[in-house]
Amino acid sequence: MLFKAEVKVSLKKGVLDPQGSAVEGAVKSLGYTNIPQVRIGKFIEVWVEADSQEGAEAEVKELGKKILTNPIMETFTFTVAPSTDKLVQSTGATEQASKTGVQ
Amino acid sequence: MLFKAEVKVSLKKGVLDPQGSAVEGAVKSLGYTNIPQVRIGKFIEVWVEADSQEGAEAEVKELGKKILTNPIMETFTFTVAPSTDKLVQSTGATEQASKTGVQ
Amino acid sequence: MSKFDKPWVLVGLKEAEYHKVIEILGREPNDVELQMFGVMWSEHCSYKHSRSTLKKLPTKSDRVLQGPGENAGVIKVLDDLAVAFKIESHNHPSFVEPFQGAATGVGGILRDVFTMGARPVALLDSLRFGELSDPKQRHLFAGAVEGIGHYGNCMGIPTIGGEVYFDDSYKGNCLVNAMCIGILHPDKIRKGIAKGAGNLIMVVGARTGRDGIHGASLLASAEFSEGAEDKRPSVQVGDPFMEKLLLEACLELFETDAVVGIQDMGAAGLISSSCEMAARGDVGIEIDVRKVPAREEGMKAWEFLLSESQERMLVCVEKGKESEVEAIFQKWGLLSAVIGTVTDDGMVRVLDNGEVVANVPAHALADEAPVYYPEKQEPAYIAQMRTFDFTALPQPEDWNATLLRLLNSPNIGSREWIYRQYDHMVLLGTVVAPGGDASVIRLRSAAEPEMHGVTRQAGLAEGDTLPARPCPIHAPKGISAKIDCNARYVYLNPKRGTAIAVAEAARNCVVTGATPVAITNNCNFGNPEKPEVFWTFAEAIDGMAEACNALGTPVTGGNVSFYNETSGQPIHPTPTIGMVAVHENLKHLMTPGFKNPGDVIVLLGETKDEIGGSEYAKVIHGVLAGDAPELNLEFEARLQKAVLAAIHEGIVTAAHDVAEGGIAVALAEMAVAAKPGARGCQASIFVNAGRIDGNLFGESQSRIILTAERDNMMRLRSLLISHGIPHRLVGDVNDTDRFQLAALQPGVESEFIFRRQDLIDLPVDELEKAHKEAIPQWMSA
Amino acid sequence: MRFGVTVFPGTNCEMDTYHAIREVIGEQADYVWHQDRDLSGFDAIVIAGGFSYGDYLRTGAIARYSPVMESIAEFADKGGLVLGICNGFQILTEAGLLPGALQRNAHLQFRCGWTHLRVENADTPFTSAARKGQVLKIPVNHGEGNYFVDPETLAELNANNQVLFRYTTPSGDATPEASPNGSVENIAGIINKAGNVAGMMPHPERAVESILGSEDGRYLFVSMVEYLTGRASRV
Ligand SMILES: Nc1ncnc2c1ncn2[C@@H]1O[C@H](COP(=O)(O)OP(=O)(O)O)[C@@H](O)[C@H]1O
Ligand SMILES: [Mg+2]
Repeated sequence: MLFKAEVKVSLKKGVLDPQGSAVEGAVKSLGYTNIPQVRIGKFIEVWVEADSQEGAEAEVKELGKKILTNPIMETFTFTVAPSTDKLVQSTGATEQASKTGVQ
Repeated sequence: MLFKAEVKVSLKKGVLDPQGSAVEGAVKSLGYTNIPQVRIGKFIEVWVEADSQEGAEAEVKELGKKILTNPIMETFTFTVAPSTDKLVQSTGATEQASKTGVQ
Repeated sequence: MSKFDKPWVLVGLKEAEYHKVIEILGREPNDVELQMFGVMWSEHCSYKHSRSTLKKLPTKSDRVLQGPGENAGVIKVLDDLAVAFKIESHNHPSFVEPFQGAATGVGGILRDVFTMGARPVALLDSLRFGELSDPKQRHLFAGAVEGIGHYGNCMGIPTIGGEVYFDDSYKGNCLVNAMCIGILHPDKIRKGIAKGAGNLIMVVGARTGRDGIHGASLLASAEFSEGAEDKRPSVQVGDPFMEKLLLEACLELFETDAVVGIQDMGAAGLISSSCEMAARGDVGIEIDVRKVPAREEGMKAWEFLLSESQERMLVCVEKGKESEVEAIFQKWGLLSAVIGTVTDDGMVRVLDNGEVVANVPAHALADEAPVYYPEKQEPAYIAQMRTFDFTALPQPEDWNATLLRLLNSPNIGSREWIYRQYDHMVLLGTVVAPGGDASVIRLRSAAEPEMHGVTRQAGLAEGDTLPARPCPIHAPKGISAKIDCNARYVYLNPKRGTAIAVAEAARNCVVTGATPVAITNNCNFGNPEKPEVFWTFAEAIDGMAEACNALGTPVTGGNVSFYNETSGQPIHPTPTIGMVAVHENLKHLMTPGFKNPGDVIVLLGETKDEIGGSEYAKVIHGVLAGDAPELNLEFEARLQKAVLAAIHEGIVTAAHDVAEGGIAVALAEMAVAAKPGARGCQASIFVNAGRIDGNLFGESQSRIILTAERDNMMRLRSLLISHGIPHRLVGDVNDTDRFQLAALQPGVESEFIFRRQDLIDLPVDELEKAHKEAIPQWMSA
Repeated sequence: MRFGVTVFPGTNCEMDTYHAIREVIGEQADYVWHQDRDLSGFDAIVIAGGFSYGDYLRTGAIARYSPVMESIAEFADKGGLVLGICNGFQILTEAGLLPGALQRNAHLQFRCGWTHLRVENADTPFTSAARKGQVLKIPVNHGEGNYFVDPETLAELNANNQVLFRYTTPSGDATPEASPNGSVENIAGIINKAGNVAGMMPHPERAVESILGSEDGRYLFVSMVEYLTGRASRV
């Protein structure tokens, strides 16, 4: 069964966010004085083939910790739901590497 | 009243996502062969001072179109909820940044 | 095709062109075939408006191994070392999305060069935007620079130089041109050719999606108009990581004998590469689009043919060697797929899952597009501009302030804001970094094949002896390169202005000590169907041809970008020149900064009161009018020879050409770039005739400033005299950290009495600040 | 001495590093492919700069899972010298072989240009040829070199003398303006507690010949050679 996970990655509190500050500055200079803060993180959509919702969740959690985020600066939350999306192929780079088995 | 908006920015359909593809390849080669696709976007948290939920929503929508996304390549969705977050001051990183030079 | 009244309109063809297609085929084309003709006969692919004019350009010399017609030109540097180079525009995509547009522009030109079998070793960029006071222009400029950096940096190819101008004529149509230089062995040039019936056609690299469909036919071959939104294809996203893998895989592939020919898939993707390869080899090609690795589902046959997905190559492979190819691409984590074969019937036959969907003669697509000889008409503005009365302009009251304003102009000031975002050092070749005139890279293939050789070699084999330690490298040879075009001159006088662009690009290389050998060019113009635009184009090509003949720098290739207009307003005609010059001996590297206090400053060439088209007229008086400065090509050639001789004799300590801002700015730049301890000068400019401002800030051509140690002055002077170069001692370098400039004018009483007028006296620090802030003052806001 | 120079998909400074070691320093060098596991025969490993896996997701995040990185971790564990340059530094932090992380430059721009580095600890296998307090001229080239570490670890780094280099003015002052990227306390390079794994954002291999603008990068490689030969002779 296909599931889609939405992983929201944000910078930990206390980690500077220059990109967020820059956007904040830009927003203010456009006259939006009521925007006290902007923080920018990543929004990662991951499609997972799994037997169950729980299985998919466990997998996404593992991925989130292992590769999608760097625990030194980032935290993440995620949601998982069944999906009927039609998927596109990746661009091709390193596709074959997987076949030759990088572990 | 303080609201917090979570803006999820993704690449439009059909727009190539080299980052997502590379992560997809990497995830597969780590043995997660059940991950058919990964797409990477932005997760933007915006705090808004507004009189009402509707006011905050209207503002975030405008910001999303005007500055938070590149409408040629990206789309976004968002949620807005009242917030009791204590905000930190902007870092001022960009101000300093322009001064920082390489000698 | 009876579905539509005017089927040709759908693919951007003219009615007469459609009839020509019918004549060639002997029948009406089907949908897919019509698409193929539409794109291959577009201006971008067929050069139908420019082809006849471009024939005038000189293309041959002893050094030229490959002239126009291939993916890049190639010149010989040493018996075992050649240089491939080419320039490309990505103007319209960059206006739509500056970051991705510029990035994919770089990706495209890199592929053009490595498809020749060369390892790219340098990039240059040429940029044009509207004035920086406009936020939209800042956005375009910042995005384009970031995109170029993104691609080049990731690829590990240094961006060693470029040029940028800001002028309102580009505010609705920016220009982003990128040039690439690669090195290869002269005997190992690869070509975009298919040969040998039965050989295989393979696609390698990225998967094919719907990106950029119709980019060539619609975007690059039609003017921008408001509300053209729906015509826009989805933005092409560059993947420099993929291209880096593709580069390494291709170079590794070239070490085998599996490759018959190779061509990158740029504009009009699969269709243009396959029909061009077939046409060059006088063969046919049969391909099945379903065998092309697809990124999206449900793609139609014509979408495969026209897709401009980046980072792909089409390769003609010796039959039976496909597994060799696969193995190499697999090693680099890339896809490769056999999609067809070479045939002997001269037809491009396209199958969709075995079923023929198009069957067209390759030559018809590649070579038989109509050739137009458009009408020409001198635009009325030209004569009008020449009548401008410069005597009505006031002379500056505050000369210090005037110089500072010029140095602070984004068209003159430091470009560090740009090149500090570019990796300009990787590959350890950059021996003159951006910031001066032309940049210089050293070439070391002959002595050290493992370094800049075409492929990476394994480490030392056992038993190899190590070089003695320490091992300082004195690389003997180098390449100097510069992109240049002052489009204001071209606007005022297309022919002379273009000749100046060639001369100035050459001059910039000469002052580093390099001998100019060849150019590539990127003609950026408006709509060629307008007689006024076409006239400027034809004049520009005449001027280019004259200058290239005079300076001995043939044209090895280039690119034409027409339809650079918004709402009917063409840009200033901008024939960008990419010059390549050879350093015979890097011992004689020259840079513009003052070196030693006490050195004398010598001005070569003649200074006239020429304000027309100058940065001074524009920045200080808000005037663009008059005529381009005069240019005597015979003298220019002589001047360049003399300067090279002087540099090679080792009697020059600094060299800089006089360009925008005139002598005053040129000297100021030399002071700003000076070594510590030599940051000052005292100079007097002899004003023979005309206005002082015209002499100080005017942009008379064929002038170079040299410095020399006092003891070498007589040797330098006699060398200049023997070359017939008029020159003057104008002052000397000192350590006062002050920049002092005076004018010497014949007195009213007698022409033998000179009056000295002290005009400029500023701390060099202040000059430096104005110069340094020229671009950042706008960009950090 | 035999140096291994790693090559990941997207690495682009391996040829320069190879050149610096072999042609300038005069030691042996070999490329090590990301899928290789065998590091026997190498005296030191240099993780060369570039954009491994395009720097996608986070710099170094994907490369750290390559087979060669497992071997490098073992190699380091046994005391082998490992130097990560630029992307190499990023990979080492992602792999947890060095503390902290490299964030996007504070000004959000890529930066290529000369920087000056003050040697903070000259008592390491990577800096022994230099003097403490000496200022080296070595260029940077990165978009994400803004070193971040939590305050406790930072205090530890300082207490253990694990900061190798700070960005300074040419005269050795660690002013904010001297930093090209906004790193915490101007940190340009660090070393692990054991003293055999170092990472730095600046590129010493780009500063090994005067014609390129500086020879100060040699200090790194020469120090490593001295350390290795010294040890070899002791054995
Ligand atoms: N767009 C750019 N990208 C990289 N380098 C640039 C760019 N524009 C200018 N430069 C560099 O800045 C220096 C000055 O350029 P320019 O003002 O065009 O020189 P000149 O006036 O001698 O033709 C040169 O070294 C040039 O290569
Ligand atoms: Mg110049």
